[in-house]
Amino acid sequence: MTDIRWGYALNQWKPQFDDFVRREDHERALKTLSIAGFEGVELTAGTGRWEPLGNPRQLVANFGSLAGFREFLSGCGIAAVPSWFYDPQQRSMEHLTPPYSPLVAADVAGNVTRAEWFAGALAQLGGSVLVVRAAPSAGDAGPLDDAALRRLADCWTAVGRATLAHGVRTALHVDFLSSLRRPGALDRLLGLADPAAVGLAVDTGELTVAGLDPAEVIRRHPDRVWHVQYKDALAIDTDEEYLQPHAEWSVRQRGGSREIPRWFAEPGAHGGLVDFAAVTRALLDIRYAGWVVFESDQSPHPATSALLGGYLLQRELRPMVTAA
Amino acid sequence: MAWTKWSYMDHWVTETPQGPQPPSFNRAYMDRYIKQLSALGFKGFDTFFFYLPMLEGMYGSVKAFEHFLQDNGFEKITGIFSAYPYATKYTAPHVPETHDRIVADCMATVRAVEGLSVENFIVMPSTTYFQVEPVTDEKIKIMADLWNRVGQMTLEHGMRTTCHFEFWGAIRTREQLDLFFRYTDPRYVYFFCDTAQHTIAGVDPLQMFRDYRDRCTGFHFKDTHTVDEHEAYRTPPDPELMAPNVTRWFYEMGTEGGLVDFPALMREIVASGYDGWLTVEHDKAELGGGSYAEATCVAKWYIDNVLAEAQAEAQLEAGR
Amino acid sequence: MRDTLRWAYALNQWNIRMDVFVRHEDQRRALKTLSALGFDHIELAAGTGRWDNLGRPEVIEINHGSPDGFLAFLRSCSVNGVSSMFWDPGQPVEEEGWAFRSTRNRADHAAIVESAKPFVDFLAAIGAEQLVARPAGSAWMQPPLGRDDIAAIGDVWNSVGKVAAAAGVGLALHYDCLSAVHTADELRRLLDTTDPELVGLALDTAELTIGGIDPVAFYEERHGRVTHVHLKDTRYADTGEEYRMPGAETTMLRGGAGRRIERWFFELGTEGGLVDVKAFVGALRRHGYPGWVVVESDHGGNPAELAMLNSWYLQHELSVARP
Amino acid sequence: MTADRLAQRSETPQRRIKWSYMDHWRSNGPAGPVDQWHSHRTMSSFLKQIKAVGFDAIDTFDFRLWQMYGDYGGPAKYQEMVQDHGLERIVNIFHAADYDLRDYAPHVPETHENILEDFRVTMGHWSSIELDNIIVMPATLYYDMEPVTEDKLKISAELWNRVGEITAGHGVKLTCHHEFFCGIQSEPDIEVFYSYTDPRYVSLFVDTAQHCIASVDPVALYRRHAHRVSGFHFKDTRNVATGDDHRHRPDSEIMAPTTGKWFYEMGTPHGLVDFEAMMTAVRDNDYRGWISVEHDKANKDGGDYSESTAVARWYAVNVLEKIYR
Repeated sequence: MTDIRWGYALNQWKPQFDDFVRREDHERALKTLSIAGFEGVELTAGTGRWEPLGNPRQLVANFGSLAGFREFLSGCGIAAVPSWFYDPQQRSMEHLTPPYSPLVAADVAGNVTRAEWFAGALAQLGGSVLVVRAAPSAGDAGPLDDAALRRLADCWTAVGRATLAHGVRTALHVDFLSSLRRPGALDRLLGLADPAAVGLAVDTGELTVAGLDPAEVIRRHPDRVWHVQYKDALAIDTDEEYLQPHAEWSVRQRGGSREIPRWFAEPGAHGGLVDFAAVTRALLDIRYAGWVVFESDQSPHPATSALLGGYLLQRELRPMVTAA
Repeated sequence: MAWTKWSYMDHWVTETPQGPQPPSFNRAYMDRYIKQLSALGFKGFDTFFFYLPMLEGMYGSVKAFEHFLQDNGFEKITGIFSAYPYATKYTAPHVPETHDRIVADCMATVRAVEGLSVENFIVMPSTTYFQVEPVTDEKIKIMADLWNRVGQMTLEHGMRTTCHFEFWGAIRTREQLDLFFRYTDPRYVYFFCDTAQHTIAGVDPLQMFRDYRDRCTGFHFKDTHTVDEHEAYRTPPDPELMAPNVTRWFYEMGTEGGLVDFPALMREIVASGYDGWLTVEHDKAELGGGSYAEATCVAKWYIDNVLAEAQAEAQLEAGR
Repeated sequence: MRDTLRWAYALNQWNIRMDVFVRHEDQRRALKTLSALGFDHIELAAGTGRWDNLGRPEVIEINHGSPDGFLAFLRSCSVNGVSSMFWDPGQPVEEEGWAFRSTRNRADHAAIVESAKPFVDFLAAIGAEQLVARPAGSAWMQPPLGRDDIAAIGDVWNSVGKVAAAAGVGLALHYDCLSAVHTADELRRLLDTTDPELVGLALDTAELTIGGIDPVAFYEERHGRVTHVHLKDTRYADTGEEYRMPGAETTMLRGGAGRRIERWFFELGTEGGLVDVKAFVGALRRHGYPGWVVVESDHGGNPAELAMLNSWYLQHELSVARP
Repeated sequence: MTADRLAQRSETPQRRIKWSYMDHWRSNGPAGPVDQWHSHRTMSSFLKQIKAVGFDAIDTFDFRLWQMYGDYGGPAKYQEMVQDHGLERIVNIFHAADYDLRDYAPHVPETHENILEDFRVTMGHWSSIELDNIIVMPATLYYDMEPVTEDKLKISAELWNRVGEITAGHGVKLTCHHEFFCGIQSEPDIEVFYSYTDPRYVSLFVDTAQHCIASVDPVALYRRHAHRVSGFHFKDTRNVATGDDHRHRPDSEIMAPTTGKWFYEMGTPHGLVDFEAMMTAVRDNDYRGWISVEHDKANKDGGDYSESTAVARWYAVNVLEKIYR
């Protein structure tokens, strides 16, 4: 029997910076997730007063304390915040600190401080994994030679050891624009990093768009898979457009040369490319114990995506896990 | 054990390339809509008589649509809603000359669901108030006679004709309701309790259920923030959408400012031994930027968290 | 180059569902949007019931007291009047006891002429010019047209045309891509069986294009009979038999089956638009087309946005000056 | 719309007032709402709609600079696209800085050098196009400035005088736009603030809704300071701030418990701003130039930017321009 708990990523409700700011919007979203069958909600790091759930200081400013926020969650039927997605390349208005690059040795100290800030809060919210954007986009960082991979490994080892002190594990998240998408790069990075301090967050949608098979990645690193995100993919970056500069805008937001309207959708979406039964079987095979967080990235109708995800969970995936 | 017999009344709007439309837009949207209701744990599905031909078009037959419901965790189609909100020279429940046409229409609807085990044939007993007024005892008697006839016919097909009273209908005050039920035959005409409509009309739905417990065959659980104090119910051309000072009458359970005491109603239902279906209805939930999907989630959350608690308390009290 | 084109906008674009676009303040916002965009006339579309309160003369009367009261309502938003009204006699309505009628069926002709009268009288009362009518029901619902079918259809429209003319209102038959009158020849035969004095053609650029008829060529050929125009774009044409799919209103026009195209009608100048709008409007100007040009895009995402994009196209691509 | 003026390219009769649109915008994309900067297509669709309802130009936020360089080749190139759509130019930019007591607070002298440098750099970036105003919020959030003392108002005024000199060097007026939730929002504080500012370098930008929400009559305020008003935001509101609305932590603009939506387009039945009185005052003071219409967060509570903008333009043409144009 494996112990898998199911969560949902809240970022889906915030398409623009001035959306999803009011308390009643959060309450209705959390109740939607709870009723759809999810017990945890994954937060995404954000900065500034229009990101009330973005970082520990904003949570305290809005709920009085982290315990106050936890009370708010349980009042909506949500048991815990399993994980926090943290991209160091985002500035912090709370600390007046600039973006940090995991490839720059001088940024490691600042990165560790900020990661500990999130990990400490996460522990109090019942969470266990800090999901970190492992590397910058390939179009901006260029190919990763061994020296670069070693710098990445050292950075995340330092961060991982720091968060462990708070009982929180650090898991590397690879998105389809990441330079770690190149053949062998991820395996070499995991090899160089401290296996006790750095794990892997498998995002089925991002890997599929990058032309990788999530089930195969899971089987290749049975003891390093510390977090899983279920997201469907609607297209594959076959022309390697991830290598373009500013691909965050030109490719991810605008869909690249083919103007793909949506790269991602809720698990089980019409036209989805990810085989979630196969991925779930791979998790069962490696006896994965931890959270699986559903997400759809931006959706034209967040509540609908949450319900369709809940449908797949209740009808297919949860029965597979309980039967195992 | 939490109450399982919850059904959903078929109001929904979803985004399509042609703007926000009902899910009957095409088969793919209807499938997705049923999956969303299934994920919330609804077991019954009520729909309008005018959707039956569309369901036939999309699924091949109403029976085939019911199979699709059953493949998705539903038990069956639990109710059909038939109504004449607006009087015309062809159909008006308070005009005897139109009764034959209305009975024939009801017969056609009953035949369209032949072979299924639909329980409730829900009807609006009257048209808009302003087309009936002055509302005399005589007119209430005429309407009662009509629904006795229809009730007898639908019972022969296993369906109970059950009356759902709009706040803008001709039968709305407590006196009118009592008179109507006195004129109707309890074997053929039943009571369908809409919590919001009665509250808007200034009638306590809980008291109505207590007094007509034996004739009650179903509920619409929906909330309202407003009692009609400006006679919206009788202002032409339309009170439901065009009331001068109220832009939205209906809300899902669990919103701030709701007037209906649902926990008390739930305790009363458990104590009374009622074991029929309870139906959630959202009507025009998209007003003011709302969404049917989210409103239904919030309502089902309220059912599974707040009403389940009230139910448990009532069961303890009743020593069950 | 003198240009006498008169431009109106189809209000049905806002009426996307039964229970929307009912409150007067919502309608005023739409009318003000159109006025701000330079349109001072609108086309109405027939409907049914108390919530379709711009769709039935008797319901409009309840809402605004009288035809003049309705005109005052429009003018409060700087819209001066109604150019025309679209009506499909084959669409069952509550006010007619949901009766189903077909223009092919001579037994229905008397009832059809009778059901046209409220519209003719209302249009006359508000000074509108054209009753725009769907000539025949959908092709998928009936066998292909025979010779006497077209004769029957022609007869009933001549009768309606007579009633309309007596009230000073024009009648224009509106081709649509699902109608039994589908091919160019069928359309020609229908025009030939109808009296040019009593019955005109409402040429819809997108509907013709979807049906496989070139709107510019057909206008050049029959410009004398064209008394009304619907100007809108489309990105697709029927592959040949899609209009015969059962339930084509849903399976074809809402992408329920076949190629799963969920939106066929678009605003002017839409990317990948198939209608050569500039050539068509040029032809209208060359022939001194006397009637109304009703701009529309049917149901898309955001009605106001579509109207604004249409207006931009008129101003920039067709050099139509905003007043 | 009459077409018989087809060939007529005549300049419409010289109008004393021109209308600009402050570029808040959203449209529905396949993955949810997007702003006009999402792609060239969404930008073109936005500009077409603004032109179609009859605006003459647009204002924009100066943090869009990086997208202008990234997607269009810089402010001048982006302005060419604006002009290709029939609009005249970019008239004003709004300088939306991240106010913070530690490094960016007009009432905190230690942060002044950082603010001045910020404006030197900003004006340099925008030197490739001609601007009328750079609009600023003159103070931090209210709760960061309180208690609001005369001393703090004086320090703030001196800061903006110096900033005004910098922008004047680029031919651009520095003008203050008083949000109801910023430190300088009450009538007495506004009066004291302007008493310390130099009219040559610091102008007033009247935002009808913000002042109305802060219980300041925008028409009376304008009449008192007409000689140094360099522009307007015409937008409406249906609520006046009560209690701690203006100093709600951590945010008043979106999270005020009393009010979910502060701003509405002009010309709706429940608006509190008397636009006809405002337009009469504009006429009486012989103001000439630009009035900006702003819709901020118009898509809240089921609203929509396209329709709000059309309705506002309708009101401007059919009501306000009858008073003065």
